[in-house]
Amino acid sequence: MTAAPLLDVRNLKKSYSIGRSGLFSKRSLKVLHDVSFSVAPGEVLGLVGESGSGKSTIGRAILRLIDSQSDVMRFDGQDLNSISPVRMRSLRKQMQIIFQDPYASLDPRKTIRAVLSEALDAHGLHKGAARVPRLIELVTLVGLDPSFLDRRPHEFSGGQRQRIGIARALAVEPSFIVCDEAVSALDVSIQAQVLNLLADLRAKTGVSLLFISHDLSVVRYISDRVMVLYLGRVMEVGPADQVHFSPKHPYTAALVSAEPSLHRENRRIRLTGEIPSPLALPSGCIFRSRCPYAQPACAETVPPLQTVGDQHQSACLRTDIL
Amino acid sequence: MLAFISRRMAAAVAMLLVIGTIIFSLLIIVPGDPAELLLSTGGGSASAEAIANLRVNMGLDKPVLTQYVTFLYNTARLDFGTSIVDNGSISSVIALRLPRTLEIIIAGTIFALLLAIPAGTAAGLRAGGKFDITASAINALLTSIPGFVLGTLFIFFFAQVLGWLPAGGYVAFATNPMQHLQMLVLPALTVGLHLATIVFRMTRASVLEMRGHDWVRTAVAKGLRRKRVVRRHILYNALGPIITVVGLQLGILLGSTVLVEFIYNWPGLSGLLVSAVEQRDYPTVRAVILTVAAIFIGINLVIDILSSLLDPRIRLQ
Amino acid sequence: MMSVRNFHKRMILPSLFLAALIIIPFAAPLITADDPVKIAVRYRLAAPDLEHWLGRDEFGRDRLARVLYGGQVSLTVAFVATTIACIIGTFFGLVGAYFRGPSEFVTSRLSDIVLCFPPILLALLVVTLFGPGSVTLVAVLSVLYFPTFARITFSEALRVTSLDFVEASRALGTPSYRIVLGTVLPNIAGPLSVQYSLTAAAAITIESGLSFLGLGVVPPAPSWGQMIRGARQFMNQDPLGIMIPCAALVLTIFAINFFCDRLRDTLDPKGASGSSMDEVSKPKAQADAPTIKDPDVVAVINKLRLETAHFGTPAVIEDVSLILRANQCTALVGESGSGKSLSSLALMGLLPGAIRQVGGTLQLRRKSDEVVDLGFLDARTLEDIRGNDIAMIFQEPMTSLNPIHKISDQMIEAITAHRPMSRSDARAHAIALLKRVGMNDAERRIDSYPDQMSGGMRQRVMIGMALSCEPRLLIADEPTTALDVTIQAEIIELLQTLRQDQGNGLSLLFISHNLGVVADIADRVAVMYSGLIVEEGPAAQILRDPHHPYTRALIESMPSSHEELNSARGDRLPAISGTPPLPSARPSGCTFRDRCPIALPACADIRPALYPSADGERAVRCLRAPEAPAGVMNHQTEAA
Amino acid sequence: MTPSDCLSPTRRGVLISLGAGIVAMSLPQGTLAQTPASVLKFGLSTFPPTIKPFDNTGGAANTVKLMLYRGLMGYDASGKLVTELADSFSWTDPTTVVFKLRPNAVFHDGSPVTSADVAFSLNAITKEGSTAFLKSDLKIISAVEAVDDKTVKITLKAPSAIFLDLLASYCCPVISKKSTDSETIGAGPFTLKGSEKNVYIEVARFKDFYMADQPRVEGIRFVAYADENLRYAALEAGDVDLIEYLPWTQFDTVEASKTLKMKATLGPFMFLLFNVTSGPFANPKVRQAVGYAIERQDVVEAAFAGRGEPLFGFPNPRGSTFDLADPAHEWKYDVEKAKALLTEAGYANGFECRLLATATYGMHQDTASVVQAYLGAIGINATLDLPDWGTRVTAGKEGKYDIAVHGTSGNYNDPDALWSLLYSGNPSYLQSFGFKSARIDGLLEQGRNEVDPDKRKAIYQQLVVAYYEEVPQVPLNWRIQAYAMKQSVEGFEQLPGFLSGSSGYALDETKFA
Repeated sequence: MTAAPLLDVRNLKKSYSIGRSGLFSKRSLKVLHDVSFSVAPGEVLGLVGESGSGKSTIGRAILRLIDSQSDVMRFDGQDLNSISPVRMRSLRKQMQIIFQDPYASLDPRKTIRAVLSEALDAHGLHKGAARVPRLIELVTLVGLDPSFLDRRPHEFSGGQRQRIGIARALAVEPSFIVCDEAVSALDVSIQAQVLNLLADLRAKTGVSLLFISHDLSVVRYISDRVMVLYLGRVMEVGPADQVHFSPKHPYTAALVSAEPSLHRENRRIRLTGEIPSPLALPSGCIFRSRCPYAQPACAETVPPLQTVGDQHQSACLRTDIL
Repeated sequence: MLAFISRRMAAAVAMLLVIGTIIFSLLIIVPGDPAELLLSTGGGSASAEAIANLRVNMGLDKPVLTQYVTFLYNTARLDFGTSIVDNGSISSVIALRLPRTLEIIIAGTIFALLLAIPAGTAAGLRAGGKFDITASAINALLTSIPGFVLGTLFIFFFAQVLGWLPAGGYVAFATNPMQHLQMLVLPALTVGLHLATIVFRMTRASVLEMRGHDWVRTAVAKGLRRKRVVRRHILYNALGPIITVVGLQLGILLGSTVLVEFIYNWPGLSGLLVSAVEQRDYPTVRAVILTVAAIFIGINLVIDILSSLLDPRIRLQ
Repeated sequence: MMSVRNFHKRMILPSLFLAALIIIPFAAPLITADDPVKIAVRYRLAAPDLEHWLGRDEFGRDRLARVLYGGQVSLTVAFVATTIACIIGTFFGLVGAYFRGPSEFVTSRLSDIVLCFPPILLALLVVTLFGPGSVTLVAVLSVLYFPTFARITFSEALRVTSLDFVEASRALGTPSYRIVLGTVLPNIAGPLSVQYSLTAAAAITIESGLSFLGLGVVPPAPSWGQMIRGARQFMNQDPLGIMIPCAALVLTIFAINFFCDRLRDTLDPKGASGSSMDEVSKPKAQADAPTIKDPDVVAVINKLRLETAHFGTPAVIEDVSLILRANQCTALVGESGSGKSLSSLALMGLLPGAIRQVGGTLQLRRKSDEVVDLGFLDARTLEDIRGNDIAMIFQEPMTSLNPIHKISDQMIEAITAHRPMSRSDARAHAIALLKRVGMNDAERRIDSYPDQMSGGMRQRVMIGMALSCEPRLLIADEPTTALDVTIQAEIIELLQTLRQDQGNGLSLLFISHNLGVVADIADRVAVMYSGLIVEEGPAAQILRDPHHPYTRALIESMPSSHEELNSARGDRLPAISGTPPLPSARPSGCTFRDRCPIALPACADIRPALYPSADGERAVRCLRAPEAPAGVMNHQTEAA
Repeated sequence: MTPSDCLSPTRRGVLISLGAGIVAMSLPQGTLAQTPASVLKFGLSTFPPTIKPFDNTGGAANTVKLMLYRGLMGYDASGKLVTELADSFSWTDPTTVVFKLRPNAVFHDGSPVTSADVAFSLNAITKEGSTAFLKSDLKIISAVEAVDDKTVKITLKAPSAIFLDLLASYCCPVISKKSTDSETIGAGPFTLKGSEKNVYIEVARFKDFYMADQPRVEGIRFVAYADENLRYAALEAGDVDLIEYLPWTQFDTVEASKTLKMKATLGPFMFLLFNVTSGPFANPKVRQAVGYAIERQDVVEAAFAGRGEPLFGFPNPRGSTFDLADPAHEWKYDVEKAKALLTEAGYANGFECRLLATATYGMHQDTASVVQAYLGAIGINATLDLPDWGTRVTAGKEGKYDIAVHGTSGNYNDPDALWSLLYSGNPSYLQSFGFKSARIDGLLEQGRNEVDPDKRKAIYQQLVVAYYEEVPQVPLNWRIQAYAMKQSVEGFEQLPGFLSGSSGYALDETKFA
């Protein structure tokens, strides 16, 4: 990465207070522990992890849809930690999100025209006569027919809805989109179509993506770099193919090996035990309770991200294994 | 659980304080002078001097702030004081009356539950079927008959035309159990029928909802007998919402038995409040409202505890 | 989702009814020329005549006029009060839910306090305070009812606010007030309007109740409650007097309730006249079906055809035939809506009531080796078979277990349903089962509730429960779809092991959309597309060398099939265009031809049969497959 | 017992076992036994707020008080003044009266009724801080002397024509000097047996009552039925034997009934009050106009189901010794005259005003409805104000109205009974707000202190004229007050006229057939 990063996040933390245990004391649940990463202009960063890993939380924290704490959070040179609400609102033009559930992400009561117009209205774009051509352009861009504009979401299939969601995100011509499990709910044949669409858009508009998914193959295919999360911590980050084909972290290796595949002969790395409760995380390396390679030392220190290759980092003490 | 209960108790006390204050202030601005009223019951008139003397006897000559502080202080000691009209102990009157109102409500509730839960379950299980359509239609009609209309009609038919039951009134159970129960029938029925319509709706909806859950399919797939599926996996799960609704209704009923008590001349708590308001018996009004509010809050607490006992998801939180 | 047409149809009657009852009072001047307050004491309690259709009341006023104008008053008071309550309550609820924090506190505490005052008592106090009259009534009723609106709005808005589309609006930078008014509000309009009607009905009741007590509308203005109060004295002499306002009151409240019920049913798909539990559609009996001869075969689905219960609708399953053998895992693969789950539910006798079996047979070899045709069994016998001879695991482990019963209870009831044994024996058996499905510390965890377990653990419980009576056939309907990959791998592995361990030769019917998973577990694969099996055969052959273009496309679409491709390098996935057709929009001929890259004109004319391969091991439903007999092709080509 | 009475418990039993079931089934049938037949069940219109002997807290309270307490004087069933605790009395001069007490009169605690008790009681009424109803009236007493144990001499400050009537009042009983604030000891025909606030009061026969053959029932159970329809329903259903304030709408039914009967009298009367401090009603002509504007028969018809008589002028009570009829000074229904008077007063086009009544009492509300209609006919647009009784009283006292409907009765059948309604020295919500007439006040004083019947009649004849000319109130109608009872109840009589409220005296002789 030569250019200055479009998005730079250092030590992102997030915790929820979950009720009270006594009359006064509050308990809190940490879902993100010091996550740091950056996204270059035009880059696709894949974010992989199982449920509870905090990947969606990262996406929403960056978009400031939820509160979070971080040492640095800069987007396009602007400090998101100190930005005024007014500036943030206009900055939203540059950062967008595509959701997982194509059914929940569209207001069932609004026509596609209204959905897309809302995006344009929010930033005063393409007013008056310029509006209709822009709407047509948007639906065409995502491979839909302009005649669909006056229909409501329930008239569309899941794949079509996801395209509408993409069109909404693209309406404001953002430079960065969070794709939060954007293809997970789709059937395989539709998923491929949408992935191709995203790939095309990326080529055409140079938009950066934070691509969140639990599906490693999808992430590998779409991303430049992949970041692997486990219980709110970064386990490994590196170029997509490298992370996928020669993972340096036992967790990544286990994930990849667990993935069902038609062609690869799977030699599954067995994980022991269950995912620990976020309320009672193991000391040291949080993966050690399930790690087949865990040593007593793993319990003592939280392994830092260490460089293990070109742009490739892994948070594992046992660099000797993989 | 203990922490939860103590927190709720603290909130309840705070709420009762607010409610007490609201009532106190309301009563100050309500027109009408208890002393004058008492001495002009039935259309007579009393001398200004007599009225003034009575006001002193009632303690109404003291400054409002003093009255308020006394009220708070006494209430905090759970001492409701005495009625300014007849100097009777308010606590004992409430202790006498409350069980009667509760009696109607409980008898009505038992009636409602016995009638509405089986009917609602049957209707929910066969939603859209003949029974459901008939029962729902009858239910909708019954819901639409206000309690006072129903009560009026009941008295007309059962007491005046048929002479089966007393038109109203009250005899203590200890004095004459049979007569007591006879007098209980119509008020309880009036309260119960209305509650039954609500419980029926809730049961039906709840059963309908529970019926669609995956675990019901699991239970059927396990090869359980239909009865067991209905009882253990539909009705038992549906109980939570039903209890919540019944509990909420019990609280509301506590106050809205006014019309029923009025129509049947049943000397319950509402009647006490109505006459206390009429007589501007401030301490009694405050005491009754605080009691009702406290019970309402108490019922809510009990419901929450009950629901958590029924549903481990709430308990485990 | 309810169609628009259906919505209208269901709402027509209640809407007309309600509209009539609301309009009639306000059309009073057109109906009667009489003045509702004009006293003519000389004619008091006069019987109905031509001029005064309903007679006269105790002041000699025309009853028709009074009941009509009284309706105006009652309705106006009720609706104005409800509207005010609705506006105030909705405001508080929206603000509380959207902005949370202190506004949430204010909203909820305010509602709590008002709700603590019993409604009629509060009304009584306020009426005493301000004196009776319509304005007081409206004020009282508004105060009484706004907390309910606040609560409903609050909880509904909270629900809606957490939905993705509201998040999307926020992400777009739409100002808060526009989100609240333009997005949140319309989406809670359903429950609100139901509450509105309910409240209006309640308000009419309370209004009349208060008027009945003399605390409501001030005479001589008529109101129904007041008419009842007046007529009550003459109930004996003149029952008509009390019947009229009572009827008007009851009818109006009924109309509102009726409307409200329908509205709720219409807005809430669950409440709609949906299938009832007892309407589980029965398997169909087919007298002349051949019975299973092969002792290895556990179950046979033969030419199954399912339709929705509506007359004249297309088949959701057109033709599915499957032979399930002992010690074999058959995978049924397809995208959503292809009909794979329905096929398996049919085998359990669990088809939803809205679906009917119109053709084909379902046969099963019980543990006793008796072969039964499900269509000939009564409900009781089906209950005996379920969980005993066939067991099933579902997709969503989070919802498939009853959250309010302990695992132990749910397992024990499954065991004792088919095996007479004591509770403690059943419990011991359940613990053994849990251990067998790989649950550590089973003795302790058997007494936990489902919510205390992770998804993987619950799925293990489900599997343990399914195996509790050692069924011949285990149906696993997308058992790993909801699970994380690592857990998925464990569950698949577990199923593999169990299948080998089971003494009586378990047959596994594995339903999945994920070909990767299928490759891991299945011996045979059947691929479904739009209600038809399009390809069937040994898993290894089909996944390595698919003959049907759809099977091929499925495999090709998976990114995992293309480990060399990366979008960063501008690569595209070989995707197929279009979407699977709905049953009502299947193309003629081959149902896949619209999306098929190798379709011929002939594909539009003929719906191919499942052509078996020469060795009989596999079959495919495609004119262009190697299995397709040349004759068919030629014949059709000529015809075209 | 009538056949239906015998039948009903069984039929009720059937329904019980059908309806409330379970508990009822397990009870022995014997518990069905009713209260002994010789206990009279009396349906009261309201529960006595208090039964303090000297306070006036309404008709129901007064009836109950008459059961427990008696004074020196009383009335018989025909309304004639008779001695109660007094055996005899004699006026030694116009301001001195000497009472001999009955030798056998004893209080409920067994102690004899003595002169000291009489002095104690009269003093309790007139003492400082007393809330007694008759406090101001009895200020006329200058001294009470106990001549001996059974002889009392009362000296008055001035002659009084109505002093004995005052002593016969239910608010002037003789109570034992041992009485305390919490316990009052009376000498009435019954003793208090039990009570529950707002529900019932039960009294039992006092065996040492000075009239040996009275009372004739073992006890009386007073049950309050605030709702008049329910009160009647209770009588019809046999729950009670006797009710007060039979609703007017049920008169016909009772008259036609074979099982029920009633005793009625033209007692209380309805009238209109005015706020004369400002506005149109400050002008007597306008008040006069109102007097002419109302068709009183319609009030009788609509508010009292025809059970009453129009009242056109001074409300001289039935049973009064004077005939004060004076057709020249009465308001007949005459719209033209009413309009003319309005025009004369400068209100030819009418005006707006507030008509105060109360929703608590149906007759007030109904009367107001009719009055409102007739006022409308002469251009006075009255808006009804129907607060609850408490607010009504305050509004009346504070003059928050233009016209007000009211109805009441006096305490004895003498024109002087109107004192509290007309005498401006003691303003209350019963009087037109701000009304003050030296002429009327003077005539009232004269009448009260004049003992010569002829002179008194002349004075009251002048009062009739003054009443018509100054219009302190506009009378509307006499209303019939009725007690209804089972046929089996004998000996009960309604006392005539203003004494209707003292009908409790007649319970002494009430018995079951």
